[in-house]
Amino acid sequence: MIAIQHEDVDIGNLISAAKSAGTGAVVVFDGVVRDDNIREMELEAYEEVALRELEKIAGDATRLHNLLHVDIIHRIGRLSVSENILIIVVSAGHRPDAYAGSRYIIEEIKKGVPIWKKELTKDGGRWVPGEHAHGAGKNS
Amino acid sequence: MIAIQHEDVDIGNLISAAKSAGTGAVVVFDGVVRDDNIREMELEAYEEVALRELEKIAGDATRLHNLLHVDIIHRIGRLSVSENILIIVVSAGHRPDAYAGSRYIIEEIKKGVPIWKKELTKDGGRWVPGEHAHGAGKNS
Amino acid sequence: MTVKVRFFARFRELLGTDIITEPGNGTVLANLVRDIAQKNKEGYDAIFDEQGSFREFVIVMRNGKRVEIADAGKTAVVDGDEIAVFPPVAGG
Amino acid sequence: MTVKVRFFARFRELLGTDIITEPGNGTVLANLVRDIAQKNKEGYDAIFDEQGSFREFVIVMRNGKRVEIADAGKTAVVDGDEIAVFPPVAGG
Repeated sequence: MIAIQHEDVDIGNLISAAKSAGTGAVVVFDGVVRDDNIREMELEAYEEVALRELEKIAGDATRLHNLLHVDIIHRIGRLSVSENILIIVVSAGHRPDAYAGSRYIIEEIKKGVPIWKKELTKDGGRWVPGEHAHGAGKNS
Repeated sequence: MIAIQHEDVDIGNLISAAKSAGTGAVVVFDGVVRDDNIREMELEAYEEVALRELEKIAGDATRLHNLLHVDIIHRIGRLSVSENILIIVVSAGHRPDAYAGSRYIIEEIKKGVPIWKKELTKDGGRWVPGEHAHGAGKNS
Repeated sequence: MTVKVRFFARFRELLGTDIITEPGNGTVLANLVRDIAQKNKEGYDAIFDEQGSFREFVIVMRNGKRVEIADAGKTAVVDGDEIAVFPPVAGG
Repeated sequence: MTVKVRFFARFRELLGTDIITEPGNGTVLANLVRDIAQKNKEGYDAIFDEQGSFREFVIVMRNGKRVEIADAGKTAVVDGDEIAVFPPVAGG
Protein backbone atom coordinates (compact mmCIF):
# COMPACT_ATOMS: atom_id res chain seq x y z
CA MET A 1 0.00 0.00 0.00
CA ILE A 2 1.48 3.30 -1.15
CA ALA A 3 -0.67 6.25 -0.14
CA ILE A 4 -0.86 9.92 0.69
CA GLN A 5 -3.88 10.39 2.88
CA HIS A 6 -5.45 12.21 5.79
CA GLU A 7 -6.40 9.07 7.72
CA ASP A 8 -4.14 7.18 10.09
CA VAL A 9 -3.49 3.46 9.60
CA ASP A 10 -3.31 0.45 11.88
CA ILE A 11 0.39 -0.44 11.95
CA GLY A 12 -0.29 -3.83 13.55
CA ASN A 13 -2.44 -4.80 10.57
CA LEU A 14 0.19 -3.59 8.13
CA ILE A 15 2.84 -5.73 9.86
CA SER A 16 0.64 -8.81 9.67
CA ALA A 17 -0.03 -8.19 5.99
CA ALA A 18 3.69 -7.62 5.31
CA LYS A 19 4.61 -11.17 6.29
CA SER A 20 4.63 -12.69 2.84
CA ALA A 21 6.27 -16.06 2.16
CA GLY A 22 9.97 -16.01 2.99
CA THR A 23 9.77 -13.15 5.48
CA GLY A 24 12.28 -13.32 8.32
CA ALA A 25 12.32 -9.67 9.32
CA VAL A 26 9.89 -6.76 9.28
CA VAL A 27 11.14 -3.23 9.95
CA VAL A 28 8.76 -0.37 10.63
CA PHE A 29 9.65 3.30 10.57
CA ASP A 30 7.07 5.60 12.13
CA GLY A 31 7.81 9.31 11.90
CA VAL A 32 5.73 11.27 14.38
CA VAL A 33 4.99 14.91 15.13
CA ARG A 34 7.64 15.91 17.67
CA ASP A 35 6.75 18.17 20.55
CA ASP A 36 9.02 21.07 19.54
CA ASN A 37 6.84 23.60 21.32
CA ILE A 38 4.29 23.34 18.59
CA ARG A 39 0.55 22.95 18.77
CA GLU A 40 0.02 21.16 15.50
CA MET A 41 1.63 20.44 12.18
CA GLU A 42 0.06 21.09 8.79
CA LEU A 43 1.19 18.91 5.90
CA GLU A 44 0.72 19.60 2.23
CA ALA A 45 1.63 17.53 -0.84
CA TYR A 46 1.74 17.84 -4.60
CA GLU A 47 -0.24 14.66 -4.46
CA GLU A 48 -0.06 13.17 -7.93
CA VAL A 49 3.67 13.74 -8.19
CA ALA A 50 4.39 12.71 -4.60
CA LEU A 51 2.48 9.47 -5.03
CA ARG A 52 4.35 8.69 -8.21
CA GLU A 53 7.67 9.39 -6.45
CA LEU A 54 6.72 7.15 -3.52
CA GLU A 55 5.88 4.35 -5.93
CA LYS A 56 9.22 4.77 -7.66
CA ILE A 57 11.07 4.75 -4.34
CA ALA A 58 9.23 1.61 -3.23
CA GLY A 59 10.15 -0.13 -6.47
CA ASP A 60 13.79 0.94 -6.24
CA ALA A 61 14.02 -0.15 -2.60
CA THR A 62 12.49 -3.53 -3.44
CA ARG A 63 15.03 -4.11 -6.18
CA LEU A 64 18.06 -2.76 -4.34
CA HIS A 65 17.37 -4.45 -1.02
CA ASN A 66 15.48 -7.63 -1.92
CA LEU A 67 12.34 -6.56 -0.15
CA LEU A 68 9.32 -8.81 -0.13
CA HIS A 69 6.75 -6.18 0.75
CA VAL A 70 6.67 -2.39 1.08
CA ASP A 71 4.05 -0.04 2.53
CA ILE A 72 4.50 3.72 2.55
CA ILE A 73 1.75 5.88 4.01
CA HIS A 74 2.43 9.61 4.19
CA ARG A 75 -0.22 11.60 5.92
CA ILE A 76 -1.28 15.15 5.04
CA GLY A 77 -3.53 17.69 6.70
CA ARG A 78 -3.40 18.82 10.28
CA LEU A 79 -1.70 16.53 12.80
CA SER A 80 -1.21 16.84 16.56
CA VAL A 81 1.90 16.12 18.57
CA SER A 82 2.74 12.38 18.61
CA GLU A 83 0.49 11.59 15.67
CA ASN A 84 1.95 9.47 12.85
CA ILE A 85 3.24 11.44 9.87
CA LEU A 86 4.91 8.73 7.85
CA ILE A 87 4.73 4.97 8.20
CA ILE A 88 7.08 2.69 6.29
CA VAL A 89 6.72 -1.07 6.64
CA VAL A 90 9.11 -3.37 4.83
CA SER A 91 9.69 -7.09 4.98
CA ALA A 92 12.67 -9.12 3.80
CA GLY A 93 14.15 -12.55 4.23
CA HIS A 94 16.92 -11.23 6.47
CA ARG A 95 17.38 -8.23 8.73
CA PRO A 96 20.20 -6.39 6.91
CA ASP A 97 17.97 -5.99 3.85
CA ALA A 98 14.97 -4.98 5.94
CA TYR A 99 16.89 -2.25 7.79
CA ALA A 100 18.69 -1.00 4.67
CA GLY A 101 15.50 -0.97 2.62
CA SER A 102 13.61 0.96 5.28
CA ARG A 103 16.38 3.50 5.62
CA TYR A 104 16.71 3.89 1.87
CA ILE A 105 13.02 4.74 1.61
CA ILE A 106 12.99 7.42 4.30
CA GLU A 107 16.17 9.06 2.98
CA GLU A 108 14.80 9.16 -0.57
CA ILE A 109 11.52 10.63 0.67
CA LYS A 110 13.42 13.37 2.48
CA LYS A 111 15.36 14.12 -0.69
CA GLY A 112 12.80 14.24 -3.37
CA VAL A 113 9.09 13.87 -2.64
CA PRO A 114 7.05 17.10 -2.92
CA ILE A 115 5.57 17.29 0.56
CA TRP A 116 5.87 20.22 2.96
CA LYS A 117 5.33 20.67 6.67
CA LYS A 118 4.34 23.77 8.57
CA GLU A 119 4.71 23.89 12.33
CA LEU A 120 1.86 25.75 13.98
CA THR A 121 2.98 27.40 17.20
CA LYS A 122 1.25 29.77 19.53
CA ASP A 123 3.03 32.61 17.70
CA GLY A 124 1.91 31.57 14.24
CA GLY A 125 3.50 29.16 11.82
CA ARG A 126 6.84 28.19 10.36
CA TRP A 127 7.53 26.13 7.24
CA VAL A 128 10.02 23.38 8.04
CA PRO A 129 13.12 23.74 5.87
CA GLY A 130 13.97 20.65 3.85
CA GLU A 131 17.06 18.61 4.69
CA HIS A 132 18.15 18.84 1.07
CA ALA A 133 18.05 22.38 -0.27
CA HIS A 134 17.84 21.20 -3.87
CA GLY A 135 15.42 18.37 -3.19
CA ALA A 136 12.33 17.28 -5.08
CA GLY A 137 11.86 15.60 -8.36
CA LYS A 138 15.51 14.71 -8.78
CA ASN A 139 14.45 11.71 -10.79
CA SER A 140 11.33 13.14 -12.35
CA MET B 1 9.03 -3.60 28.65
CA ILE B 2 11.84 -6.13 28.54
CA ALA B 3 10.55 -9.68 28.54
CA ILE B 4 11.13 -13.29 27.62
CA GLN B 5 7.76 -14.89 27.28
CA HIS B 6 5.57 -17.37 25.48
CA GLU B 7 2.80 -14.91 24.64
CA ASP B 8 2.74 -12.64 21.63
CA VAL B 9 2.35 -8.87 22.05
CA ASP B 10 0.32 -6.19 20.27
CA ILE B 11 2.93 -4.18 18.38
CA GLY B 12 0.49 -1.35 17.70
CA ASN B 13 0.03 -0.84 21.43
CA LEU B 14 3.78 -0.91 22.01
CA ILE B 15 4.29 1.78 19.37
CA SER B 16 1.67 4.01 20.96
CA ALA B 17 3.26 3.57 24.37
CA ALA B 18 6.74 4.26 22.96
CA LYS B 19 5.83 7.82 21.96
CA SER B 20 7.16 9.58 24.99
CA ALA B 21 7.75 13.34 25.03
CA GLY B 22 10.25 14.39 22.38
CA THR B 23 9.70 11.40 20.11
CA GLY B 24 10.13 12.09 16.41
CA ALA B 25 10.82 8.56 15.20
CA VAL B 26 9.85 5.06 16.24
CA VAL B 27 11.59 2.06 14.69
CA VAL B 28 10.26 -1.47 15.10
CA PHE B 29 12.15 -4.65 14.34
CA ASP B 30 10.04 -7.77 14.15
CA GLY B 31 11.93 -11.00 13.61
CA VAL B 32 9.61 -13.76 12.43
CA VAL B 33 9.78 -17.49 11.83
CA ARG B 34 10.85 -17.84 8.22
CA ASP B 35 9.36 -20.53 6.03
CA ASP B 36 12.60 -22.45 5.44
CA ASN B 37 10.76 -25.70 4.82
CA ILE B 38 10.08 -25.99 8.51
CA ARG B 39 6.91 -26.86 10.35
CA GLU B 40 7.64 -25.00 13.55
CA MET B 41 10.43 -23.51 15.60
CA GLU B 42 11.17 -24.31 19.23
CA LEU B 43 12.88 -21.61 21.30
CA GLU B 44 14.65 -22.06 24.58
CA ALA B 45 16.30 -19.53 26.90
CA TYR B 46 18.46 -19.44 29.99
CA GLU B 47 15.81 -17.08 31.19
CA GLU B 48 17.30 -15.28 34.20
CA VAL B 49 20.57 -14.60 32.40
CA ALA B 50 18.93 -13.76 29.07
CA LEU B 51 16.61 -11.26 30.73
CA ARG B 52 19.52 -9.61 32.53
CA GLU B 53 21.43 -9.39 29.23
CA LEU B 54 18.44 -7.87 27.45
CA GLU B 55 18.17 -5.26 30.18
CA LYS B 56 21.84 -4.44 29.86
CA ILE B 57 21.56 -4.15 26.07
CA ALA B 58 18.51 -1.88 26.39
CA GLY B 59 20.40 0.36 28.79
CA ASP B 60 23.51 0.48 26.60
CA ALA B 61 21.41 1.24 23.51
CA THR B 62 19.58 4.02 25.33
CA ARG B 63 22.84 5.62 26.38
CA LEU B 64 24.72 5.15 23.11
CA HIS B 65 21.88 6.22 20.81
CA ASN B 66 19.86 8.69 22.88
CA LEU B 67 16.78 6.52 22.92
CA LEU B 68 13.67 7.69 24.71
CA HIS B 69 12.01 4.31 25.04
CA VAL B 70 12.97 0.67 24.47
CA ASP B 71 10.89 -2.51 24.39
CA ILE B 72 12.43 -5.93 23.79
CA ILE B 73 10.18 -8.96 23.80
CA HIS B 74 11.79 -12.28 22.95
CA ARG B 75 9.43 -15.17 22.68
CA ILE B 76 10.19 -18.75 23.66
CA GLY B 77 8.34 -22.03 23.20
CA ARG B 78 6.92 -23.40 19.98
CA LEU B 79 6.21 -20.94 17.18
CA SER B 80 4.74 -21.42 13.72
CA VAL B 81 5.92 -19.94 10.45
CA SER B 82 5.36 -16.15 10.33
CA GLU B 83 4.87 -15.83 14.08
CA ASN B 84 6.83 -13.12 15.87
CA ILE B 85 10.05 -14.29 17.54
CA LEU B 86 11.57 -11.01 18.64
CA ILE B 87 10.04 -7.56 18.77
CA ILE B 88 12.19 -4.48 19.37
CA VAL B 89 10.51 -1.08 19.61
CA VAL B 90 12.62 2.03 20.10
CA SER B 91 11.82 5.71 20.00
CA ALA B 92 14.15 8.68 19.64
CA GLY B 93 14.00 12.35 18.79
CA HIS B 94 15.45 11.76 15.33
CA ARG B 95 15.58 8.88 12.90
CA PRO B 96 19.35 8.20 12.80
CA ASP B 97 19.32 7.39 16.51
CA ALA B 98 16.17 5.29 16.23
CA TYR B 99 17.58 3.16 13.40
CA ALA B 100 21.03 2.85 14.98
CA GLY B 101 19.60 1.99 18.39
CA SER B 102 17.32 -0.67 16.95
CA ARG B 103 20.14 -2.21 14.96
CA TYR B 104 22.49 -2.13 17.93
CA ILE B 105 19.98 -4.08 20.01
CA ILE B 106 19.40 -6.87 17.51
CA GLU B 107 23.12 -7.29 16.81
CA GLU B 108 23.93 -7.49 20.51
CA ILE B 109 21.16 -10.03 21.05
CA LYS B 110 22.58 -12.19 18.26
CA LYS B 111 26.01 -11.98 19.86
CA GLY B 112 25.41 -12.62 23.47
CA VAL B 113 21.99 -13.53 24.83
CA PRO B 114 21.55 -17.20 25.85
CA ILE B 115 18.62 -18.18 23.66
CA TRP B 116 18.54 -21.07 21.20
CA LYS B 117 16.32 -22.03 18.30
CA LYS B 118 15.52 -25.44 16.90
CA GLU B 119 13.87 -25.78 13.52
CA LEU B 120 11.37 -28.60 13.44
CA THR B 121 11.10 -30.10 9.97
CA LYS B 122 9.26 -33.12 8.66
CA ASP B 123 12.53 -35.07 9.05
CA GLY B 124 13.14 -34.10 12.66
CA GLY B 125 14.87 -31.09 14.09
CA ARG B 126 17.97 -28.98 13.70
CA TRP B 127 19.49 -26.52 16.16
CA VAL B 128 20.16 -23.24 14.43
CA PRO B 129 23.87 -22.39 14.61
CA GLY B 130 24.61 -19.01 16.14
CA GLU B 131 25.95 -16.19 13.98
CA HIS B 132 28.79 -15.71 16.47
CA ALA B 133 30.55 -18.96 17.29
CA HIS B 134 31.87 -17.58 20.56
CA GLY B 135 28.69 -15.79 21.52
CA ALA B 136 26.94 -15.51 24.86
CA GLY B 137 27.76 -13.73 28.00
CA LYS B 138 30.59 -11.74 26.48
CA ASN B 139 29.91 -9.09 29.08
CA SER B 140 28.77 -11.32 31.89
CA MET C 1 -4.71 28.32 -24.76
CA THR C 2 -5.10 27.41 -21.10
CA VAL C 3 -2.31 26.64 -18.63
CA LYS C 4 -2.71 25.87 -14.93
CA VAL C 5 -0.15 27.11 -12.41
CA ARG C 6 0.13 25.48 -9.00
CA PHE C 7 2.12 26.90 -6.11
CA PHE C 8 2.81 24.95 -2.94
CA ALA C 9 3.69 25.61 0.69
CA ARG C 10 4.91 29.17 1.33
CA PHE C 11 4.52 30.11 -2.32
CA ARG C 12 0.87 29.00 -2.20
CA GLU C 13 0.25 31.07 0.90
CA LEU C 14 1.62 34.15 -0.85
CA LEU C 15 0.27 33.66 -4.36
CA GLY C 16 -2.61 31.21 -4.23
CA THR C 17 -2.75 28.07 -6.33
CA ASP C 18 -4.53 26.34 -9.20
CA ILE C 19 -4.33 29.55 -11.19
CA ILE C 20 -5.79 29.22 -14.66
CA THR C 21 -4.00 31.43 -17.20
CA GLU C 22 -4.47 32.03 -20.90
CA PRO C 23 -1.00 32.88 -22.16
CA GLY C 24 -0.28 33.86 -25.73
CA ASN C 25 1.43 31.45 -28.10
CA GLY C 26 5.13 31.05 -27.44
CA THR C 27 4.98 32.28 -23.83
CA VAL C 28 7.91 30.82 -21.95
CA LEU C 29 7.53 29.22 -18.56
CA ALA C 30 9.61 31.78 -16.66
CA ASN C 31 7.60 34.70 -18.01
CA LEU C 32 4.30 33.00 -17.26
CA VAL C 33 5.25 32.48 -13.61
CA ARG C 34 6.79 35.96 -13.35
CA ASP C 35 3.57 37.59 -14.55
CA ILE C 36 1.50 35.77 -11.97
CA ALA C 37 3.96 36.41 -9.16
CA GLN C 38 3.94 40.17 -9.82
CA LYS C 39 0.60 40.45 -8.06
CA ASN C 40 2.27 40.04 -4.67
CA LYS C 41 5.70 41.52 -3.98
CA GLU C 42 6.49 39.13 -1.16
CA GLY C 43 5.51 36.20 -3.33
CA TYR C 44 7.57 37.49 -6.22
CA ASP C 45 10.61 38.04 -4.02
CA ALA C 46 10.30 34.56 -2.56
CA ILE C 47 10.62 33.02 -6.02
CA PHE C 48 12.71 35.47 -8.05
CA ASP C 49 15.99 37.25 -7.34
CA GLU C 50 16.91 40.88 -8.11
CA GLN C 51 17.68 39.98 -11.73
CA GLY C 52 14.28 38.42 -12.16
CA SER C 53 15.68 34.88 -12.34
CA PHE C 54 14.29 31.96 -10.37
CA ARG C 55 16.08 31.69 -7.04
CA GLU C 56 18.34 28.67 -7.18
CA PHE C 57 16.40 26.65 -4.60
CA VAL C 58 13.08 27.02 -6.42
CA ILE C 59 11.74 23.89 -8.05
CA VAL C 60 9.72 24.11 -11.25
CA MET C 61 7.78 21.26 -12.83
CA ARG C 62 5.88 21.01 -16.05
CA ASN C 63 3.29 18.25 -16.15
CA GLY C 64 4.95 16.60 -13.16
CA LYS C 65 8.46 16.60 -14.63
CA ARG C 66 11.24 18.80 -13.37
CA VAL C 67 12.34 21.72 -15.56
CA GLU C 68 15.80 23.05 -14.75
CA ILE C 69 15.44 26.71 -13.89
CA ALA C 70 18.13 27.49 -16.45
CA ASP C 71 15.75 26.13 -19.08
CA ALA C 72 12.61 27.88 -17.83
CA GLY C 73 13.36 30.97 -19.92
CA LYS C 74 13.39 29.03 -23.16
CA THR C 75 10.66 26.47 -22.53
CA ALA C 76 7.40 27.55 -24.16
CA VAL C 77 4.21 26.36 -22.48
CA VAL C 78 1.51 24.68 -24.52
CA ASP C 79 -2.23 24.32 -24.14
CA GLY C 80 -3.19 22.08 -21.19
CA ASP C 81 0.15 22.33 -19.39
CA GLU C 82 0.27 22.15 -15.61
CA ILE C 83 3.12 24.19 -14.16
CA ALA C 84 4.11 23.69 -10.51
CA VAL C 85 6.44 25.97 -8.54
CA PHE C 86 7.56 25.15 -5.02
CA PRO C 87 10.27 25.49 -2.37
CA PRO C 88 12.55 22.61 -1.29
CA VAL C 89 10.62 19.60 -0.06
CA ALA C 90 10.38 18.65 3.61
CA GLY C 91 8.30 15.50 3.80
CA GLY C 92 8.94 12.43 5.89
CA MET D 1 27.20 -29.43 49.42
CA THR D 2 24.71 -29.05 46.62
CA VAL D 3 25.39 -27.69 43.15
CA LYS D 4 22.89 -27.45 40.31
CA VAL D 5 23.99 -28.04 36.72
CA ARG D 6 21.92 -26.74 33.84
CA PHE D 7 22.43 -27.72 30.22
CA PHE D 8 20.70 -25.93 27.35
CA ALA D 9 19.71 -26.64 23.77
CA ARG D 10 21.45 -29.66 22.25
CA PHE D 11 23.39 -30.34 25.46
CA ARG D 12 20.08 -30.45 27.36
CA GLU D 13 18.61 -32.91 24.87
CA LEU D 14 21.60 -35.22 25.35
CA LEU D 15 22.21 -34.84 29.08
CA GLY D 16 19.06 -33.47 30.71
CA THR D 17 19.07 -30.33 32.85
CA ASP D 18 18.60 -29.01 36.37
CA ILE D 19 20.82 -31.79 37.64
CA ILE D 20 21.38 -31.62 41.38
CA THR D 21 24.82 -32.90 42.39
CA GLU D 22 26.58 -33.24 45.71
CA PRO D 23 30.26 -32.83 44.88
CA GLY D 24 33.00 -33.19 47.44
CA ASN D 25 34.82 -30.16 48.77
CA GLY D 26 37.27 -28.68 46.29
CA THR D 27 35.67 -30.20 43.21
CA VAL D 28 36.53 -28.06 40.22
CA LEU D 29 33.97 -27.00 37.69
CA ALA D 30 35.44 -28.94 34.76
CA ASN D 31 35.47 -32.20 36.68
CA LEU D 32 31.94 -31.72 37.92
CA VAL D 33 30.61 -31.28 34.41
CA ARG D 34 32.78 -34.09 33.05
CA ASP D 35 31.41 -36.53 35.60
CA ILE D 36 27.83 -35.73 34.68
CA ALA D 37 28.51 -35.80 30.94
CA GLN D 38 30.04 -39.29 31.17
CA LYS D 39 26.57 -40.79 31.39
CA ASN D 40 25.99 -40.21 27.69
CA LYS D 41 28.81 -40.57 25.18
CA GLU D 42 27.18 -38.34 22.60
CA GLY D 43 26.61 -35.67 25.23
CA TYR D 44 30.17 -35.96 26.47
CA ASP D 45 31.60 -35.73 22.94
CA ALA D 46 29.47 -32.67 22.21
CA ILE D 47 31.05 -30.80 25.11
CA PHE D 48 34.56 -32.26 25.50
CA ASP D 49 37.32 -32.97 23.02
CA GLU D 50 39.60 -36.03 22.84
CA GLN D 51 41.84 -34.58 25.57
CA GLY D 52 38.86 -34.15 27.89
CA SER D 53 38.95 -30.34 27.61
CA PHE D 54 35.88 -28.22 26.97
CA ARG D 55 35.45 -27.73 23.22
CA GLU D 56 36.35 -24.14 22.42
CA PHE D 57 32.82 -23.08 21.45
CA VAL D 58 31.27 -24.33 24.71
CA ILE D 59 30.10 -21.64 27.09
CA VAL D 60 30.24 -22.19 30.83
CA MET D 61 28.65 -19.97 33.47
CA ARG D 62 28.73 -20.02 37.20
CA ASN D 63 25.86 -18.22 38.86
CA GLY D 64 25.10 -16.42 35.63
CA LYS D 65 28.63 -15.18 35.03
CA ARG D 66 30.85 -16.47 32.31
CA VAL D 67 33.81 -18.67 33.31
CA GLU D 68 36.53 -18.91 30.69
CA ILE D 69 36.97 -22.56 29.79
CA ALA D 70 40.69 -22.21 30.48
CA ASP D 71 39.76 -21.43 34.10
CA ALA D 72 37.16 -24.19 34.53
CA GLY D 73 39.84 -26.69 35.60
CA LYS D 74 40.95 -24.52 38.52
CA THR D 75 37.62 -23.05 39.66
CA ALA D 76 36.25 -24.95 42.66
CA VAL D 77 32.48 -25.01 43.01
CA VAL D 78 30.86 -24.07 46.31
CA ASP D 79 27.57 -24.93 47.96
CA GLY D 80 24.58 -23.40 46.18
CA ASP D 81 26.36 -22.76 42.90
CA GLU D 82 24.43 -22.93 39.66
CA ILE D 83 26.57 -24.08 36.75
CA ALA D 84 25.29 -23.62 33.19
CA VAL D 85 26.81 -25.23 30.10
CA PHE D 86 25.60 -24.44 26.60
CA PRO D 87 26.47 -24.16 22.92
CA PRO D 88 26.79 -20.81 21.07
CA VAL D 89 23.66 -18.71 21.33
CA ALA D 90 21.25 -18.24 18.43
CA GLY D 91 18.49 -15.94 19.61
CA GLY D 92 16.92 -13.04 17.80
